[in-house]
Amino acid sequence: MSATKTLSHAQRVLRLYKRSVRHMESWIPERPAFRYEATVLRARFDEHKNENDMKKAAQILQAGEEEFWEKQHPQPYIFIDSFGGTRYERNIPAPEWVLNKWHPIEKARYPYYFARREKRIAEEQARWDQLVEEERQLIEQGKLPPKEALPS
Amino acid sequence: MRQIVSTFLFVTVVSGTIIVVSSENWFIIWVGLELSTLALVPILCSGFSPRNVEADNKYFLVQASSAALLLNGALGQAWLTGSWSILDPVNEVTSICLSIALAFKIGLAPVHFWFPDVLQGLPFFQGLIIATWQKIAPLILMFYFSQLGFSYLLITPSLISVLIGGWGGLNQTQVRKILAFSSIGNMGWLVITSAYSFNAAIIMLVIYLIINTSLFLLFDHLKVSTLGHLNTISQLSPISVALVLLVMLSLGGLPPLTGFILKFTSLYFLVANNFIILSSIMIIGNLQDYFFYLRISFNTSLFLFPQHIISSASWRNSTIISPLAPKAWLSSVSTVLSTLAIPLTLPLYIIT
Amino acid sequence: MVISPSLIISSLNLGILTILLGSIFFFSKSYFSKGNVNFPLIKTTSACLSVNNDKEETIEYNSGPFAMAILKVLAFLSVLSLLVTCNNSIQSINITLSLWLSNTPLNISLNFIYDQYFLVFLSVALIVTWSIMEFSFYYMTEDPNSSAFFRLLTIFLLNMLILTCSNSLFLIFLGWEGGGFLSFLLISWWTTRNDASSSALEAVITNRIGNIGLITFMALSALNFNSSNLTNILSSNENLTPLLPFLLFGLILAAAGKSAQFGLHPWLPALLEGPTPVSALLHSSTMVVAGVFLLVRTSELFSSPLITHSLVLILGGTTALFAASTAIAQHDIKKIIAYSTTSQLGLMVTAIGIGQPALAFFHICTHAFFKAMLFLCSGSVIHSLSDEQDLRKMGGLSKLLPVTSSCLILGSLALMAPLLAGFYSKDLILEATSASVLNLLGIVLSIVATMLTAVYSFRIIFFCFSLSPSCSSPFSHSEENFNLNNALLRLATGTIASGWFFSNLLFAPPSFNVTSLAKGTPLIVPIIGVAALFMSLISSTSNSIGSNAHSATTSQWFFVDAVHLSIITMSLALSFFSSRTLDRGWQENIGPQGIAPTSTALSKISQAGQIGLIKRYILSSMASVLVILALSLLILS
Amino acid sequence: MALARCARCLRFDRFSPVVRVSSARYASGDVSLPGPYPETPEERAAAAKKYGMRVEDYEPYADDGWGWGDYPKLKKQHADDRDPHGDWDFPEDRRNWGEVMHIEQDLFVRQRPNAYKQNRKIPLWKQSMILGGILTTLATLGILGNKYKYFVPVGPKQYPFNNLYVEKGGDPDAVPDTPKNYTFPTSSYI
Repeated sequence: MSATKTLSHAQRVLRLYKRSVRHMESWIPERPAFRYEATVLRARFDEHKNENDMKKAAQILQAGEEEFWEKQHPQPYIFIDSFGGTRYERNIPAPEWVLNKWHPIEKARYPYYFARREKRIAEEQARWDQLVEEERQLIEQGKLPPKEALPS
Repeated sequence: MRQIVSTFLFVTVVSGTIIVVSSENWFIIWVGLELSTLALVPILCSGFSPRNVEADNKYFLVQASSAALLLNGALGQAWLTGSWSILDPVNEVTSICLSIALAFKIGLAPVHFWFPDVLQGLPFFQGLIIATWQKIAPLILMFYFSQLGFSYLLITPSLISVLIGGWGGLNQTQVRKILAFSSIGNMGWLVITSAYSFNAAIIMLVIYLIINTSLFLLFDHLKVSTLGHLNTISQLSPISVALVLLVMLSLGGLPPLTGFILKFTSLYFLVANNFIILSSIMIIGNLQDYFFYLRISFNTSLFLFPQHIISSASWRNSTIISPLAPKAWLSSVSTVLSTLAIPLTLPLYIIT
Repeated sequence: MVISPSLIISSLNLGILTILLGSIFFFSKSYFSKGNVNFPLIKTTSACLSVNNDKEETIEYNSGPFAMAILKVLAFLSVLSLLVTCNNSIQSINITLSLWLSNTPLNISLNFIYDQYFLVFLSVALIVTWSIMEFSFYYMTEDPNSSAFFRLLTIFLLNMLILTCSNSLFLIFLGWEGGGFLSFLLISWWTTRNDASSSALEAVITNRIGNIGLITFMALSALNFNSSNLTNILSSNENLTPLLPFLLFGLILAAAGKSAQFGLHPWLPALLEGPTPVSALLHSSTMVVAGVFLLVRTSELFSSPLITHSLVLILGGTTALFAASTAIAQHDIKKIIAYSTTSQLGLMVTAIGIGQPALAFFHICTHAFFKAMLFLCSGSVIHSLSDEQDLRKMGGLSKLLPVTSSCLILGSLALMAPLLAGFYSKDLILEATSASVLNLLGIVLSIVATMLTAVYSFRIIFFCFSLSPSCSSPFSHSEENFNLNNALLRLATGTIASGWFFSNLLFAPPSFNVTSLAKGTPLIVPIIGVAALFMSLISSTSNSIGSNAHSATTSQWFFVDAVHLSIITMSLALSFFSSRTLDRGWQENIGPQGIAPTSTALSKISQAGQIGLIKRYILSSMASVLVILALSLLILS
Repeated sequence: MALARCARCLRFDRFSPVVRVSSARYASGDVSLPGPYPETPEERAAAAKKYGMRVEDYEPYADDGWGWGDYPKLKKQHADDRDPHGDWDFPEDRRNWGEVMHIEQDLFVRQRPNAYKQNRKIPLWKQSMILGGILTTLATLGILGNKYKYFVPVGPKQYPFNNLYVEKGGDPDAVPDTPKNYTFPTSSYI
């Protein structure tokens, strides 16, 4: 990953709006009061939605970001499964390949499951081989550019 | 070897040691030592490989010469005092003769050369007899002997053997040689403590024997002869990883384990007798011991060698030992004793 | 035959410890069907020992029900021994099991002391742990490794009991360390979670700092009193040694580390990364009071120097104020309760500081009940909301969770309403503070903290139960679970009755002559606090507060950030000396570059002797023996 | 002033136009790290190339005896401040393969507390001032409180010897009767 990503003006506005609403929700726990404030906030954003002068729009955005910065919540609500939330990264299931490393005695405890698993793995392998074969044939026919090395 | 023959030989070895420990006559002591040596010789070469026989020969020659020296000293003693009793005060010449002979038997430093070679040539179980049982009789004599008055002749070799034990083991890759050098170092500790307290030396002897037994039995069970084999332990028998680790650290003297008492008792008596500078030398020697103990522990438990790995997750297999086999029973009991028995050392004090 | 009550008590208590030790090793069997195809993936680490394929169900060995049953029995036994003590005035029973390290001038022995402190604590701890164990069987059912969880809780309880009943400092250290280590394991229970592991590290490191204090105390008392037994140390009349300040410093540092006093407090809120039962057991009712308990045990050492008293007083007061002021601005329900714990710990230390260790202990016992109950209530709420912990998402729960919400209100009221457990002890502590000639700041801080206590307690009630429902997910669980309800109701009974029971039947609380104003303070101050809260809630719901004060209380007075950065900067600056002059300087030359080649060379020299020829062996042996003999003759003659 | 506020705004990375710049990487192959301190511009260029950086960005640590050679001075950025949703090679560490790490990287791993937090709403100096202010106030109050202690006497002080009647200058010949301040209750069992 070495791409340099920049945000467009629209993206910045959208992110500002989303974060503002979220922080406002954190400030005001009471739902009806929050709904009222959120509508007011939306109206403030909508006020400038037809702004065509880019210079002026950038200024407004700048001012909005500054205002958000001043009014942000020190402990905003974080969804439990997102980064920083209370259940983030909890009990990540073990990767599937761990089952390959099980000892046959251990696998024997779950015979149905592993029998089905073996079958699925074989099917997946067959499908993969088929795809590789098709691609090789296409290359031989000249429909695809040749590759350096194909898995044999 | 037939079972009846080997049983007979074992009984003779045991009875030789008992004769030595329980008699106060120099001649009978000599007889007892010879008995156990001669009975041990066929046991040692029961495997009958060239290495085995060579080690056996070396053992026999060294024991024979030391027995000759012992008899020589005993005769001189009898000639001078007119009595064979070991309680009589010893002459300087006879005492030198006797102590050199005993030092030969237990492999104390300047006369230790035979010990690593012999141990390396033998299987673990025979090595166990040499490294533990065969040391009881000469060590007990040595302890009596150090009570008789002089000690410089014992203190110097003991200090040297603590250092030699450390240096010798540093460069080794053979587990049995490492054990031999650690045994040399520990003999130094035992003998030097016996100069100050008989009881402490007996306690140390008991603890050392237990720890050494469990170590030999563990390695015998795991068939580990070089450091390179240690990494297979984690795959063959996962629980042995913890056992080898704990017993090794116990032998080195890590505090919560039993081996701590070994060093603690010794150092307590040495420091109480103003033996401070020399005991610091001994600690330095023991640190070198500790280095190769840690090397064994690390190789056993913490390293994952690139070679010889059966499969990346086969640690889940475990060798199944029958819990009723006498060897398994003995090794489990001695392992537990050699790691967790610090509170039991108080009864040892009471008994001795 | 007359059976002496001390015999009954000591055999009961030894039996309890032994049974608890044994119970770690047992399972109980339970069955579950293996309908779930993905089951092996989930249960990779669980103890599934056998399978019955025909019946399509697997036997699982879980230690939970067994632990619950054992704790129930033990709790009844401990109450029995407590009742025996009630009837017979027993001061303390001292049991020496065996010497630990023999043949030393230092007296190191396995030595237990069964006094009133321990007996009361034993009953409280066992009842609380029993309830928490039941609760965690409800809370942790979906955890892949729940069996180990119950076992860890049992081991922790064992460590805690060893800590409280032992007389020998070494055993105390064992329990102390064991508690810390088990807390490390339990905080990092969700090992895949990065925050959990860093919190566990933080807890362990802070506990290490506290351990410096305990080890200082142990070493100095071994040096000073030639004994590791607390009774010997306390009864020795060499109290006024020049080392006494250092002894006291060690004790205060140890207590501050373990009981999360200001300066070493950040680990306690961080502990909430663990599951809720862990927070309930370790971090509110038992482990964190270990520091205070140590101070209670050794309070006789504090008798002479007054400056120590006022130091402890201010430390406790600062902690109480800090935690209470922080708690009012948090939004995580567990965090509020955790800070409330810290605040109460500060109050206990304040009680030590005014020289009333019995009151501190009284507060420990009552606090254990209602704080454990509060944590269980929060756990119930969290579990019902499928792991949602934020207060702002909990509204109108009182209709959905009636038992939990009534218990939550009861627990919050316990500190400020008369006739509930917390009020008995807290009232006494405040009275004692105002009746003693001590630092003015102490009483001010504790009264302000009391006021803030009311504020944050009512804040939970307000947010949880009076707002309109705002939970995002529909309800997935109901609270109709015996394990949950029994645990909550038992602790609620304790919250109602324990203060009365302890103060009337067990302790003889001292009485103070105070003015009516001071007597009324604990009642008036919370009412002021609640009034202030409602005023501020009305004004603050509509617009955001940008003030620095709000940020300061929300971010815990900025303590963590400022201190972390300053510690890192300081240690990096100091590492200029250590790293450049030692690690990359002469130490490198002497150590790694010096010792290693030297010993390698020596090793090679000694190895050169091992040539394998027996003739040369004997020859060189004899030669070296002769050299030694000649040298010794030369030196000795 | 306005400029400073804008700059502070820009530090808030979610709003800054540049979300993430490419991180420096090692050159592949067998380079020994770190090499000797670069003296000439050519060596600097070579070193920068080795670490996969532009020459303008590359700045080694001063050659003052630490032995860090040509290792580049990088920005102090805690892993928590990196993009949690980024496409990292090692998402649990928020790190890419072959990325040049800071020389004190162990300060910035996720298990460490984030002391280098970017974009604080209240700058660190202000935080320290607030904390220091609170603590100083408490300490001052503590010292003062130690001096002027709080005690509300509930009753008048009582002294022995008839409230020190003689010592207070009373007539020694006419000592009044000893007032009874307190009597021990007699046991009802007798």
